[in-house]
Amino acid sequence: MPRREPVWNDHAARLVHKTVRGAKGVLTFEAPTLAPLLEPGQFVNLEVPGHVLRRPMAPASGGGRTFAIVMTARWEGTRDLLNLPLGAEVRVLGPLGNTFPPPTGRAILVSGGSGAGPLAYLANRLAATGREVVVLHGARDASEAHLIPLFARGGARVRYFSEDGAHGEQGLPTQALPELLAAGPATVYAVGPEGLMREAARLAAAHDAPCYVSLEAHMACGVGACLSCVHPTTRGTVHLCVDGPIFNAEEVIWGDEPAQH
Amino acid sequence: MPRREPVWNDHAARLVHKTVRGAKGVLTFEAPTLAPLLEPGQFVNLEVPGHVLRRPMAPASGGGRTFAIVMTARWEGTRDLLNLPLGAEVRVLGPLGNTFPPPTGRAILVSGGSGAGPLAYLANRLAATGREVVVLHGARDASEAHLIPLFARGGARVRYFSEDGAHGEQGLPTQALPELLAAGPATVYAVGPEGLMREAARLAAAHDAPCYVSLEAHMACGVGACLSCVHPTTRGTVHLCVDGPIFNAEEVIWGDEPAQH
Amino acid sequence: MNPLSIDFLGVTFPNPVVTASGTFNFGKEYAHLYPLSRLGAITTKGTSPRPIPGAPPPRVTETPGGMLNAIGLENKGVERYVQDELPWLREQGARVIVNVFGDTPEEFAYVAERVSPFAHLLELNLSCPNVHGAGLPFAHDPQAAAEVVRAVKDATDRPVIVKLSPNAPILPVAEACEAAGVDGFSLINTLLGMRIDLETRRPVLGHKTGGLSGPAVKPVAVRLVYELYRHTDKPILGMGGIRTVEDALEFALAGARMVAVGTATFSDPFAPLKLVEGLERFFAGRTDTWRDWVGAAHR
Amino acid sequence: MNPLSIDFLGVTFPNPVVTASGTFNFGKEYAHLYPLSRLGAITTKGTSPRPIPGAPPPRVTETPGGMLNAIGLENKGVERYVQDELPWLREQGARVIVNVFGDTPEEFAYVAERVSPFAHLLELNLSCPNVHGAGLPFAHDPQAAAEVVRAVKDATDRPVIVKLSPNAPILPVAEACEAAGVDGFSLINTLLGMRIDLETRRPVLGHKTGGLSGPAVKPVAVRLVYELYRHTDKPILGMGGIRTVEDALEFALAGARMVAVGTATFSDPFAPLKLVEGLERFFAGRTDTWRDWVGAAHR
Ligand SMILES: Cc1cc2nc3c(=O)[nH]c(=O)nc-3n(C[C@H](O)[C@H](O)[C@H](O)COP(=O)(O)OP(=O)(O)OC[C@H]3O[C@@H](n4cnc5c(N)ncnc54)[C@H](O)[C@@H]3O)c2cc1C
Ligand SMILES: Cc1cc2nc3c(=O)[nH]c(=O)nc-3n(C[C@H](O)[C@H](O)[C@H](O)COP(=O)(O)OP(=O)(O)OC[C@H]3O[C@@H](n4cnc5c(N)ncnc54)[C@H](O)[C@@H]3O)c2cc1C
Ligand SMILES: Cc1cc2nc3c(=O)[nH]c(=O)nc-3n(C[C@H](O)[C@H](O)[C@H](O)COP(=O)(O)O)c2cc1C
Ligand SMILES: Cc1cc2nc3c(=O)[nH]c(=O)nc-3n(C[C@H](O)[C@H](O)[C@H](O)COP(=O)(O)O)c2cc1C
Ligand code: FES
Ligand code: FES
Repeated sequence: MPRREPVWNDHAARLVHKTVRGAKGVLTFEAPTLAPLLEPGQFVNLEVPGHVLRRPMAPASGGGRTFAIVMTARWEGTRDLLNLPLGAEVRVLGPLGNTFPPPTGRAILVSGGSGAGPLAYLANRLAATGREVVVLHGARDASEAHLIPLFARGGARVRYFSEDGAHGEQGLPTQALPELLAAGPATVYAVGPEGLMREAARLAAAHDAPCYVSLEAHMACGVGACLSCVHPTTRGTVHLCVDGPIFNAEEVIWGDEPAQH
Repeated sequence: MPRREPVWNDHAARLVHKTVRGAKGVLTFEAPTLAPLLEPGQFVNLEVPGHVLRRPMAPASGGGRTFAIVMTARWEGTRDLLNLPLGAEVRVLGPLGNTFPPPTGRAILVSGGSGAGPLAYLANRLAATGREVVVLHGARDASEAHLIPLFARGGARVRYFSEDGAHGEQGLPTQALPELLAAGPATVYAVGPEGLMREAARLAAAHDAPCYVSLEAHMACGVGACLSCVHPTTRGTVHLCVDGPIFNAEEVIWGDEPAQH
Repeated sequence: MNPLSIDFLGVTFPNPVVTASGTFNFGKEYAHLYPLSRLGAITTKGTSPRPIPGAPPPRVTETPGGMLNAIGLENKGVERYVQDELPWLREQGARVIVNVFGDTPEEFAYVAERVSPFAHLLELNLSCPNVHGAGLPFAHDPQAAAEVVRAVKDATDRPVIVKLSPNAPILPVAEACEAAGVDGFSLINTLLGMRIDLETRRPVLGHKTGGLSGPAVKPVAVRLVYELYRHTDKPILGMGGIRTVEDALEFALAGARMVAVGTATFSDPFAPLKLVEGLERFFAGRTDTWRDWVGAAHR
Repeated sequence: MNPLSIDFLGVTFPNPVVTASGTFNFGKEYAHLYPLSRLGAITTKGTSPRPIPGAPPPRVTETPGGMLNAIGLENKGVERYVQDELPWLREQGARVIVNVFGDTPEEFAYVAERVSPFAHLLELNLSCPNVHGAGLPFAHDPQAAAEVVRAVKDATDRPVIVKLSPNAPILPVAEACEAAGVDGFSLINTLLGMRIDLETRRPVLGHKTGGLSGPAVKPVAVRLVYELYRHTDKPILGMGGIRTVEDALEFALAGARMVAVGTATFSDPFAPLKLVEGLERFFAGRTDTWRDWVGAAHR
């Protein structure tokens, strides 16, 4: 995926809506100068008041006056972000990074955890253009029902999976892939925990289907200046914030694989 | 003034009202467990969200469900305090420190800057018990009109002074002292910049009138544990948070006087 | 079985949470809030043979995420404390770590001897100036530090820990103290810093420089605890910016067997108690114990 | 008269605000936001003779009031930079401080010579390990530091400043460098720290330890600038947690002739520009100048 020329800026955003369920939630920001520019797969670097570093998040919607993010609170920064009061104003760097390439054939989206954000955006964008889109979203339990409205916006067909069977089908979203891939040409987009992305990539490769994934790294600048967000690939070490975060799964070197030089 | 037994605790308080004029303001907190305990002259140690240390402030009212503070924003902590949104909840240590002793004769209160807080409280308390109270409040210019409602609550006679004459009489509040002191037995209470307190103390001494002042020091704990808030007095070094902040002016050693050992 | 119980140099503490020296005085100020025996131990304010008036004010000021202090070792001298404060503190059922300092190894030894009857452990503050050694702190001179340890070990039968300063390389000092027979370590003391007042154009603190403490120094402290743990088998009391259960566990992983809460007590006087309660809740639902976390980042 | 104009080693800078090495790369990433010539100068990312791949990820993490980084000196090697980046940066009208490092004094000298045509000043990063000296950083060994300075001074006609590390006593290093002919100093580089992940139970950073920067370290930096100013007549470029006009003035009072903005650029990419604009507004209404504040806490 080619680098984009820098078009990002630091935009004002105001928290106008939020749904919180325990440590998870969806936050919607009004950001009239930024939201129209955001493409699926790109990310923003969000100011969290009181924190020195911003937090990278991949929008779950955009194009209009607002963008949403699907988030999981991990440590203090994301906890404070989830606790942000309605009406709070923050600065947001964006749009950052590259976008998902268009699909060949049907689009199969494999989503786990906060991968739901960028994939919901992609699903709705593709479905709006009349593409055939299937979303396979996996969760551990029933705690992610708050995501349903996100996916429901477009016309994508969405199948939910949960490990305990409490929400949708029982099992992992990747289990539905072989059948779908066998049914004809398709492009796989997988975003979620590394295990999920690797398994989706493996199955896609077995069916000669292209597979795109979104990688994560700890980031400081988000724009290529600090050299913190490295990841090994078959074409050498890349900086995720400008060379990614979206990669063709073929070129990704995963956690326990030896890096190539 | 004798030390008090520790009765302080860490109380919840909610900002329910504020008047801000530039860098100055009056903040009113609802604190039903703390406010009833506060006596004029005492102080509280206020949490400022995002700050490691609390900030000592001497209430301008108390006794009921709320207490007010008159404040001036200096650096970041007080700036953030003044910017606290209505409804914010903070923790407040109190009541801390000693109180103003009762007056002999009339009470003459000489106030400058944020000395207005504790002296407004004292004025209203004394006036309510039928004491004759005169308040002399000094400001640089007209920027302190927001204090009028504070003093107006009780029945004290209040005279405003400003250096430029824009608010009340022109000049310093201490200029009215000699005449008032000559008129009969009185007790002087002076709280404000050191120069003001020293001048009030000098004039009171010249008329054999007792004079009480409130001293300030940088504080960490506010309760006697950190030994940070020292001040020299004729009876040795004291810790303002537990030995004060109210002192008989006679025993205070001021800034450029040699400390006694 | 109490999952927080921890043995430290032969003393069994009900939990690993200690107050840091100088931030809790001798405990009296906080005793009406909660029983001092609820904490693992109280470390008392640094004590010297004779009273010391301390530094000129201002003595504290805030910095981003931390604070500076230059109290100048103010204390009333050991006699007052063995009369009034230490017996009282023991009566509360508290476990007591007495923080000791002096101008010379002999002064350290003198104070150590006087306070030993009341102390579960002695903590030697080596950040004070060595008056016979060019005025540099003992913590900057491994040989001087070792002399202090030898003198104190001869004067007491209590376990002795040395408090290390982050302003000088810690390993040479730690090694010299081990060779001299020290029983354990605590760290970190404060990092030297300064704040300048834009109005007066002078350093804010009366002493000009002061010691930085609070959350800001936590990563420096964790790094030093981690580094020390790799070089010694002696137990470590860790501190520097600890307030939450997460903070305490991070120090445990790095190698701290016990942890002290200092500056956080100024943010919230209940901080040490809340940390005990928080750790109790954390381990209530688990099968492992505090002990299992100690040094786990090295395994 | 521009009240922010400042002479530093014979170069006149329109204002004292510089970007800190490693936080602004070679400027290209930010050039579409504001003209780089608006800043006093750009300090470029540390450059070595050959490309260095750097440390394993994660390379950054946040801490209270600060951040840790262990980039591991990743850079593309001096050839790439003299081809692409440095000429471009000069074309922008920016003043350029090139941050240089190497494994040996010779490597420092080689890079210094290659970049000199593009540099207004050279800044030597002595926090990198001295491969012929037990792997300790040059900044921990005054003699090794002095050798680097001598080698570089022979290889360039540009003014040379040495960047001091807060992890070792600075005065011996500063003295040795002065004797070796250094022209000025910058400080502070980052303080060594660590954060441990409670889930993995391992240090967060791939390199385990990292360098602490940001507001948390400001008091340590101010103290070291103040201390160095009392011991040298050479000009000082101060840094460590600077973001606001107040921060910059505090460093000026301590003795910094120029100031660098590092971590604040991650909080806000406009931070360096905003500082220039803030200082312009501050001095617009005054009769004194930035120059009058430099070292004023000592007068
Ligand atoms: C391109 C991209 C898109 C992302 N999109 C989303 C999203 O839509 N929803 C969502 O919930 N999360 C998303 N993440 C992950 C999210 O950024 C981290 O969970 C978050 O930064 C952790 O912050 P913290 O304060 O909880 O953790 P802390 O560990 O306290 O954060 C400290 C530092 O570490 C960094 N960090 C820690 N963990 C991660 C991580 N897993 N990935 C990146 N940086 C990390 C933080 O940015 C911060 O700089 C995305 C990450 C990237 C790189
Ligand atoms: C007993 C007492 C009562 C007070 N009552 C009031 C009041 O009613 N209204 C009011 O506006 N101010 C009052 N003050 C002063 C007020 O506490 C300081 O202005 C405030 O702490 C400064 O905080 P800052 O964040 O602006 O300054 P900073 O300098 O950023 O604060 C840093 C540290 O220095 C301490 N500090 C700085 N200046 C002072 C100072 N002048 N006095 C004490 N500590 C200081 C702060 O507490 C803090 O710990 C009182 C002080 C004391 C001791
Ligand atoms: C006000 C204050 C006074 C202190 N006095 C002492 C002391 O007397 N002896 C000592 O060894 N350490 C002293 N310290 C250092 C603390 O015990 C502790 O090592 C340091 O503050 C780091 O922990 P913290 O970040 O939790 O505060 C003092 C610290 C503060 C803030
Ligand atoms: C991500 C990052 C990379 C850095 N890289 C370098 C470097 O290559 N060379 C160097 O001398 N200093 C480097 N530094 C140190 C900074 O230049 C600066 O000295 C330090 O961060 C303190 O300033 P600050 O608190 O404003 O960031 C780096 C700092 C950070 C945060
Ligand atoms: S986050 Fe700074 S280079 Fe990618
Ligand atoms: S403020 Fe701590 S002793 Fe007074």
